[in-house]
Amino acid sequence: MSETTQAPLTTEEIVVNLGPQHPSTHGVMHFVVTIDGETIRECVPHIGYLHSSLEKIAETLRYEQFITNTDRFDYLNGLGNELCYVQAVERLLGIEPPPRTVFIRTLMAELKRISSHLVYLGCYGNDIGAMTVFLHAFREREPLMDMFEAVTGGRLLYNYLRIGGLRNDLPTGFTDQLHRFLDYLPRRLEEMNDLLTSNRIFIARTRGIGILTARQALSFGVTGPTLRGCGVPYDLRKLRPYAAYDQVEFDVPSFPEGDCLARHLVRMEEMNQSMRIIRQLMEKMPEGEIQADVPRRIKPEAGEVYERVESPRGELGCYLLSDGGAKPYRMHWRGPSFYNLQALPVMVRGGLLADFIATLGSLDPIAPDIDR
Amino acid sequence: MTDSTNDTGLIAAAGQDNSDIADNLREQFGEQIHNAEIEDDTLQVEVAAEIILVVCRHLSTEIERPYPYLSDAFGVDCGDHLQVVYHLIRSETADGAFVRVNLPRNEATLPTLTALYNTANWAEREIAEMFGVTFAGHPDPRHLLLPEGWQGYPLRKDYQRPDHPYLASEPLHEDPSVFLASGPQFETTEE
Amino acid sequence: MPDEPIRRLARKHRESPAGQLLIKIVDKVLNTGRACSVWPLGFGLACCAIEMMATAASRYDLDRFGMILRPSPRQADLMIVAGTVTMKMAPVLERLYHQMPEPKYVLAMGSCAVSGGRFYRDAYSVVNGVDRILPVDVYIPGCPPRPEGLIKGLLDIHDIIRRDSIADAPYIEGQRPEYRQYPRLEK
Amino acid sequence: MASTLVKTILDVIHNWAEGLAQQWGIPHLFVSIAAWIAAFVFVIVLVLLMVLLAVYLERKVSGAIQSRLGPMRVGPIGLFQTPMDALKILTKEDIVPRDADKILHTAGPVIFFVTAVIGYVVIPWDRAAIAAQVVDLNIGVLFVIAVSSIGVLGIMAGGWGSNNKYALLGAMRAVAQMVSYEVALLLAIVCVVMQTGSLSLAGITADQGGSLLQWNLLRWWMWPALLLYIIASIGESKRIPFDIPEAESELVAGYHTEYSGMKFGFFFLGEYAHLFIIAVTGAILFLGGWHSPLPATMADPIPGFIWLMGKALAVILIMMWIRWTLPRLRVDQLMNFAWKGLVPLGFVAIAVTGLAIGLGLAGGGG
Repeated sequence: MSETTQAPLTTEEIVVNLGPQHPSTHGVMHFVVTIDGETIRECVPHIGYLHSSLEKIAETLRYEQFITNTDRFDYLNGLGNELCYVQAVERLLGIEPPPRTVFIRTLMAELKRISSHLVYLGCYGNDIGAMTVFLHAFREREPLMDMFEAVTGGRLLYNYLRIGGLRNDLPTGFTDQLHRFLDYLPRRLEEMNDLLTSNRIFIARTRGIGILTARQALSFGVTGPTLRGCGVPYDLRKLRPYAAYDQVEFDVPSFPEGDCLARHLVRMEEMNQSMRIIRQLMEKMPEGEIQADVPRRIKPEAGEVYERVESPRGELGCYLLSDGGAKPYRMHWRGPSFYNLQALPVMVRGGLLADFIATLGSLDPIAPDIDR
Repeated sequence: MTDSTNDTGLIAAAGQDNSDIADNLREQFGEQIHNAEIEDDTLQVEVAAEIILVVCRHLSTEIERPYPYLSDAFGVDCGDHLQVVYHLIRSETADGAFVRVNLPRNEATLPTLTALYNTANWAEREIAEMFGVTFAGHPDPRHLLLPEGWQGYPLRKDYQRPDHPYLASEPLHEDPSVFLASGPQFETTEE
Repeated sequence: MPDEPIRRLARKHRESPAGQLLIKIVDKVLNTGRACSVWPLGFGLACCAIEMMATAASRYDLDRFGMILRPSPRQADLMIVAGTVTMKMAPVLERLYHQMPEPKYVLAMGSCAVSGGRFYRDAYSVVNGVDRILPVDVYIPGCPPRPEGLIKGLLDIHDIIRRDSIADAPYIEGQRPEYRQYPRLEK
Repeated sequence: MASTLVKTILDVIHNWAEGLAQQWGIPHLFVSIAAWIAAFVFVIVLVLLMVLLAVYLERKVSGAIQSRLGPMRVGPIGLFQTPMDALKILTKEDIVPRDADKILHTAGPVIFFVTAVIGYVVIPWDRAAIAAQVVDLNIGVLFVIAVSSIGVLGIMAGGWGSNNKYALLGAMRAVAQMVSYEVALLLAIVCVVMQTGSLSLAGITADQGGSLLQWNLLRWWMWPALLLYIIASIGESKRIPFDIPEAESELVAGYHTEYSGMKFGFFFLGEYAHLFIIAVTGAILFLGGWHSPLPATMADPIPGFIWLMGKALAVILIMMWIRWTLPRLRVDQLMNFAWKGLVPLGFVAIAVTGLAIGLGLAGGGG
């Protein structure tokens, strides 16, 4: 029997530039993807297209002036960022905000988490190809926007929290509005689950795709729903309770699979948990002042503080260094997406181009959160 | 929902305090450790640049309750010197440890921690371009956030904004035809 | 341009009354077509992108005005610069603009795109207004503007298109207006 | 009746041209060519009208599903939106990328559009007595499929000629997909051919005449073939869940990423022309063609071609409904589905039809 030697079929690898302008990059990111046919050999993220030098700007603004800029870090979690910053300054000053303030802050942060996850849901639907989910998720988000507008005056970026307090109390009629929304949203989420999560095509597109093991996730500094989708119930709200999270009961959903579906399910479940938290907060909401006594000129003593909160994307850290002046000497933000995105090349290697989009979408990155 | 913390290969040991870790560090490294202490269950260590790799390896693998993961790293311009701060964490309790290194302004060089933590890759690239710290042995020492060919280290205190037409303050237009959309009421509502 | 012969003809006869009438009719038809179907390039940069998406979504619904967000610049008529333009993004933005077919329009959405917004004074990496890179037709202030604001800006784009006349012929080969020389980022 | 009118017009043109030819001594060949051109113009006008309607419907249907309004501003309830889009696209600058293959870049959309349109010549729009059919080929159904599959060449030419990686990837995907789904589509058609015993679309329509019960839709042994046809036709027309050649979130706009102006318009129109011919073919194969669903004893005031268009629109609406509901498959899942799911289903469908014919239930093609 004669052996015929056959040269292995060689194919040429092509390098595809995804972004900076690309429909599914969730802002402006740039990925240089080397593909062989449709299989991804390598992926190199390039970031910084939205680096707006906020950390430098912080050094030129007074503490109370910078609150408005915190919204711009992760624009889907404006109130969460403000919460993180304000808590950091308060710790630096040694101020304890009144209990009602703490409750309202927690409430708003949780509402913002729902809103952020709804945007994730819509964009993820779009990434997977279900256009209708995108529009429905944005429709569901509009009542939330109305509430934010009623409370803070802004739709997306707020400047609502103050050092030691809030700009204003909850408006009249807000409770009704909130309860209407809390009655309305679970039904719509169920509809979304029918439309997307339980769809066989969706499951086929996400199950076993973009797998990240718990060990890898932790070593890449991945946090938030992405880490909880790897089975690690790491949630700062539970582990190091801040604001009013020690006074409410909630579960930290986590799924051990580490794939896109697990991350999706974590986010869907987190919306339910957020609603649970909001209900409890509304029940226990104390009456009283909303502003603590704060010196007219905010000048913390020299010192530093590193405040961490759980943003919808993961662990948001704010480092403040004060030299005793009215302006921060150095401010640094730990954007959760910055570290989450680092794990992307590991997750997509060997997958198909379509899996790349699915995986990127499931990380839910936000460009200014990465670039700051 | 499952609690699979043990997947991480770590045993949670809640209830212990961290006070022994600072003593342990002082014992182990002696003079090269400056200022190791515990503040609200957070470890604060300041180490010499030469032993940063050893200390981090020690903290993340060799002690009884290690801090195995690097959560964040950033630089600070302290005026006469630069400081690089590493934030190490435990995943079960989210306890943190801050490891600081002081570096001279003009010749700031540190060994890279990328072999130890995947997280260090981008964090170090960011510190490098923002503060001008060189990370020896970094696998990918390109610019991260700034365009290629950027001059200067923006987060240093003595940094001057580049003189670039994009950043100029005076308006470019002589007589622009500007349309301003204003008011909450528009002729756009269909229903 | 496919309508280049018409433009030449219109320029030639714009003095005569019959020519003027004809130009008026052709203008009316073409401008209605263009104004009624402005396809924006789906190009979100920062916070404003979310508001742009909200505008395209169910409550505000850009499709009412015949606007579909196109993913490819080749098929877009309007670039909505929604967000902060950084030094790193500027060359990309410029290239995208040149990839769009004439006639094309630019809408600067939000204070960052209008003037650099809150990054105007102290930022070292933010372009102080997209009009330093591209010729902007409509500016919408706000941080971010409300969807109603964006829709108003888009309707202003319609007005600009309706004022265009074929006799002005800005697109005739060789007579394309040189846009102001915009400075380029030195490599 | 409009269809007779069309026929008359065609005849008049033909006669006039023939007379002219005799007078001037032009060879007969040219007259035939002229007649063909006239027929082609008729088809193109028809197709364009249907395409405009389909595009408008697409936007309205998607709006309804997504709780939006869709086009509202141009004309009553936005009816003139699509003509306006066409007008705008006509006057847009036509960009050919610097490194593109200029000939292929131009040929792509032309081939795609023309092949999508040619198939219409064999469609029987109305009853045979009126013969509102440009030409009655005895292998009509094969002709439709064969011609429309040449469209793949246009996609490939465009994708390759654009010198853009997204376009190339999209074109590759399109070729792989359309070739695979054509197999399934043909298997479904084989069942119908077994049932009716004719490859001519007029013949297939005639077989389903008489009453509603004669429609292939209501013959239970045709149901596997019907299912197969619906799925394969969605795949063939590259719509969600099978729209991977132009998957927006992956490939920007797929094979037409680099197309602007009228060339993009040709791709756009071609896509809907393709969609429409698949729907019309489906209506002929399974929904009785131009036959009215009313009992034969009732007087039917509606002309046959309206019935056919209505049925085709119903098929299109179902396809739109699916498009705006489902997510998109991945490229390997798509191919697996075609070869491991649809092709076996096709053989089952053929077996079932054969069995029914053997048992004497079905016509067996006489």
